[in-house]
Amino acid sequence: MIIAERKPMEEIEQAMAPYKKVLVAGCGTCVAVCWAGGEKEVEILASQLRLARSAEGNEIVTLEATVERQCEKEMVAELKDKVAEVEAVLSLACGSGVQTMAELFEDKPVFPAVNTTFIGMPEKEGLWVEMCGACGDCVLDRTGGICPIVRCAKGLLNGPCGGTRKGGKCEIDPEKDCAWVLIYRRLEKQGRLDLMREYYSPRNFRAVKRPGRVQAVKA
Amino acid sequence: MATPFREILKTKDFVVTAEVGPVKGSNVSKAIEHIELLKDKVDGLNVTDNQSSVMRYPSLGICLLIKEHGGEPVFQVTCRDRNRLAIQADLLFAYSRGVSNVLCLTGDSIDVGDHKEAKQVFDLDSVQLIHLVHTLNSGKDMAGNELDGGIDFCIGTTATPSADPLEPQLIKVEKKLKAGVSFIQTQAIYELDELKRFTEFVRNRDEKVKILAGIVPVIGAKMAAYMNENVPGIFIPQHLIDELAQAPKGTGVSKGIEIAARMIKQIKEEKICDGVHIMFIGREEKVPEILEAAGLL
Amino acid sequence: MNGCIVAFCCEHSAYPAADLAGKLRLHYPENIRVIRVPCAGRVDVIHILKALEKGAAAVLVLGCEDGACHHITGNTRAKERVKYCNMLLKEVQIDGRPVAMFNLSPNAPHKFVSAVNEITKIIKESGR
Amino acid sequence: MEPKIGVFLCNCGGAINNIDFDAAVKKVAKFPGVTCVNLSSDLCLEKGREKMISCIRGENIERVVVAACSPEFQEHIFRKVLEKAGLNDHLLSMANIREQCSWTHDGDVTEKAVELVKMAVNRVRLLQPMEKKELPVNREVLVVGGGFSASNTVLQLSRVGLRTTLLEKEAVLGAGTEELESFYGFDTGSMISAVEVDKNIEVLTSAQMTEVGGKIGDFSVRIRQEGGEILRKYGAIVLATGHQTELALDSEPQLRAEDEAISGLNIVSQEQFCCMLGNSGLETEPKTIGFMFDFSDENSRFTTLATLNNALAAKKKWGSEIYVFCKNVKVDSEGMEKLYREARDCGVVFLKSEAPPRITAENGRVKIEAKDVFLGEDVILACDVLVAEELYLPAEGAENLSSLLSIRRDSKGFFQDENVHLYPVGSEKKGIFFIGGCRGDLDLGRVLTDISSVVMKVHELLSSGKILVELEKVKADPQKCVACLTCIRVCPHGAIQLVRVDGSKEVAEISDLACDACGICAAICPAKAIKFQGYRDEEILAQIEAIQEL
Repeated sequence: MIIAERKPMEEIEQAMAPYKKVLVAGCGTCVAVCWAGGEKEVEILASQLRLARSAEGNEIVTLEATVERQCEKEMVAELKDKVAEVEAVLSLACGSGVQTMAELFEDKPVFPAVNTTFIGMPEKEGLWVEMCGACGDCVLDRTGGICPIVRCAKGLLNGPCGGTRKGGKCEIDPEKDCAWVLIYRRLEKQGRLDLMREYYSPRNFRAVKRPGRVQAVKA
Repeated sequence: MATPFREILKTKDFVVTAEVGPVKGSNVSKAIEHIELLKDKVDGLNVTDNQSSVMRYPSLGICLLIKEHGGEPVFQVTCRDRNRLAIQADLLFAYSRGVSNVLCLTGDSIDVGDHKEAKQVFDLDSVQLIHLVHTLNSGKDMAGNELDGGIDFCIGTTATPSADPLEPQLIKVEKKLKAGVSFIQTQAIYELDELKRFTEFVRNRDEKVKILAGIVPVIGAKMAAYMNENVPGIFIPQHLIDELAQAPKGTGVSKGIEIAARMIKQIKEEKICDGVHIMFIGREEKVPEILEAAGLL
Repeated sequence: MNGCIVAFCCEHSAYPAADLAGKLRLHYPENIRVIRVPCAGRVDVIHILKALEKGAAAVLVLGCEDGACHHITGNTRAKERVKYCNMLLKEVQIDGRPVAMFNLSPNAPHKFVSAVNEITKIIKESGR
Repeated sequence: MEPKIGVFLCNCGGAINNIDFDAAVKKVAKFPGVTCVNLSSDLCLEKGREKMISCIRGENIERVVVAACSPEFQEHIFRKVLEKAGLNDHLLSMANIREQCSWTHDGDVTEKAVELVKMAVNRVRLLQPMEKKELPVNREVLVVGGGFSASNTVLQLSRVGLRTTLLEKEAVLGAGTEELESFYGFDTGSMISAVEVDKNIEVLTSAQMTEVGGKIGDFSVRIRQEGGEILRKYGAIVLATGHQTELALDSEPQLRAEDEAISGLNIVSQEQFCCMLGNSGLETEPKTIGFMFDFSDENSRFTTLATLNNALAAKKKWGSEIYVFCKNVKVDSEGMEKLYREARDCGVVFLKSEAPPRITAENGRVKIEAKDVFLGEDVILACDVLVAEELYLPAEGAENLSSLLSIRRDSKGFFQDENVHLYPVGSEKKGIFFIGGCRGDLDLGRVLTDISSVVMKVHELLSSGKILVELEKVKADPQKCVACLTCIRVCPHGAIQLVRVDGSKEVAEISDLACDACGICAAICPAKAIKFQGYRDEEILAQIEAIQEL
């Protein structure tokens, strides 16, 4: 699922500085699951904003709302009246949610309150790690289900690089495992090391012509 | 004019190469000094390409200088800064100006360098780069188009014999050998039995390839601890660090040279591999001392 | 409610300790309002922030001693949330010290009184 | 439409003397929704309660606020009053104007008291009625383990009429109870046969649990036995998997003998020494025997007891010289003092030394050297047999058992996290209990009392076949839940599971039986889907709203 992280407060305060009345809009799906932009975070951010502004003696009125998914026009449309009442919208959704909101309400400035980071999964409660880079040309079949494109710092197809640290850790971060050492261990366990011995020619980096479009068959 | 590196590899039984590190700026006078000092003392002079992802004077520029001064340059190419178009263009330019040895590297990651927010390319990796040079050698570019005027590079690459775990590295070396390389210049070696195991591994797969052991002299225990922590691919064992710690204050450099020379002599006598590649970036002027101490001059 | 302290008291430790303080006629400042919760782990960040918004001078979260929480992880969760609140307040240049957590056991009324006195001292220091 | 609220103030028979109740009554009457305010001086007595009931019925009051002493003290009594008055007993909120207001501040505290009442009124206005129901529970109990504690538990459980299953990993019951037999004269043989013959007990030997699901009153356990796997349902699970011992010699470096010949010597554990005592066909009876304890493990009560018993038995049987090396002799449990004096009287020598003794070999016999505290010099002794100290460790299966039941373990690996609320036999999951060695508790006297407390607890839980719970006290709203699993990972009592709702959607479901009403999940839920009746966000924030000025 999409993982996001709340922006530093200075950025948000700066963005909201000129406004007296704003809508703080959350999204109930991915960003809620990773504790970045759900209903709980909307309440906390709104309260933090009000506290900050009243401390500066420049009160701010905040409306709060959370829709099921901010990347659906019909769902975002439900906020029509609330958006009409405010001068700006502070959206805690991922990038696509913020842009859906901005597209639907072009007369009002929309500001992101979170940074969308990656597609990932929870390693343990409260810690999410990157798993997929949405590269459009999946190689997981050849690497025992471990993606070298995003989990190897250099995205190598014929890894590992010469810089792996002791114990099979990544060159740039001793906390992170070298993806290719993980791939080696798993393929070895499955007795499919020939997959790693095979030479992989340079990747097609234009598999997805950015910005991507996926057209489903009109059933 | 120095004899081509390709010939040296065939004829000489103990090949010695060194490394010149370009400066961060356009003043090449120091580089010329180092070239003059080393060009007749070593069989080939490597030129690093933005080493440790730190922006410097381009490797190709220094290679041309070496050519002008009658030395034999080894052009190091990393995949971090240029995509496949730029690399192919650089190789054509290098060959056309007489640079005919290339060392194919993956390259350090941007995070260890001094431009930490740059976009890293890695369009290719070292194995793919070797295949690319072979394709160019055969007269075609990567997209299969005919070249008007081909090239013929002597191809080399690197390896890390002291990596932990070692097996994934050996799989990569195997891929490089299958792709076809003439010489291997390894990362810094400090345990000779690791080098022995590595050479044996390579020799049963490809007798012709020449293996040059990487020698990086360590000047002092603090420096050793720093390198272990921050320089990728460096694993200095504890016994060497203790030996360095005992060296009296101020004699760190000479102690480092003494250890390096001792290793080179042992490699030569026991014929562990086909030569050495001395990397003393920033203290190139000390390389002759090492060669002398190792009896190679 | 300027100058008032909102205290979330856990049913298993802080609330009985406060009662015991009353039974022993121990005195502590009057400007404290106790809200009874089943466990310190029930107190959420929004409760603390809303109390501050309402003008509370300080917010106290009082839970069981470490390792003696009736619900095993309730007090550690509460400590994390108080730390998170301090960070949220620091982010907006507001002194986070008046939001604090203290651990006590049901038979320690003196600890309840000393917690209230200490937070009163912090309020004076931070000038809220 | 605003619910009708009745406020009942009590001056506790004059014990609350610094509140101007008349002024308070006037102020409280003005709170929105309050229809009647009564002052009384004996709400907790029969008379006061009768008046309350008639007032509630008379004014048909829908919510009740009682401003008096601490809820810890009287809340359950006032809940019964509401029930008698025909009102759902959850619709009550108390204001503690005695312990936390009148008694802790001097001078007039009317204003604070009024504000406390206002907080209670704001909360009671939002309270919702709660339905109580008796949920059926499975009355069968699973006891894991085959040793002394397990067998005794099943016997006593069957005596109180509960059917049990005894699950033993080994092929035979009663492993490791020889020691107890000789010391305490327990006839373990008859105990085992009683277990086998009892109709309430089903014994499954060389069987192991592979999967445990469900919750109290409805645990589903998958058991693997000789290739076959069976799925069984149980109401409660009792773990009595015991402990294992390891000679302190090998693991403790400072106790290690200097030279390697030590392995061939006669160094035994307490249990092995016990068997030596038992078997009459011993070729050479040991002339001098050495014992050791209290060096590597501070609470050495169990080893002291075993040493004293073994020493006495050896003295009587072989009359050999016995030397005991120890840091000190701890005789703090029943009958130990008598045993210690008896041992000393019949000639057992106790040598106290700070550092653990050095053990070496000398022509086939064990040489022990230690610096005696009283003599102040080294004592050197060569003996035929040395009974070395043992380390008590959790049984090997403990690791996978704890992950199977997802139960925490303490720092040494024994079950039952060091949390006082779980003593003596509980675990953080309702319906799962531990007794005996697996809890690191080796003192037999205490194990016996624990067995009876487990039996009493299980009987109390399951014997009636149903448990009274408040339905949906803590509930996750399926519409709002995004199944992010945070509550499932966070719940300290493992009371939340992922369930499929109307075919496709998976949501979190909180079991009323297993939930211990702490509210940690309600606080952490990112979609604010979990409602905890009585402590919902609205009910807490309403109390904060009530705090006006001071």
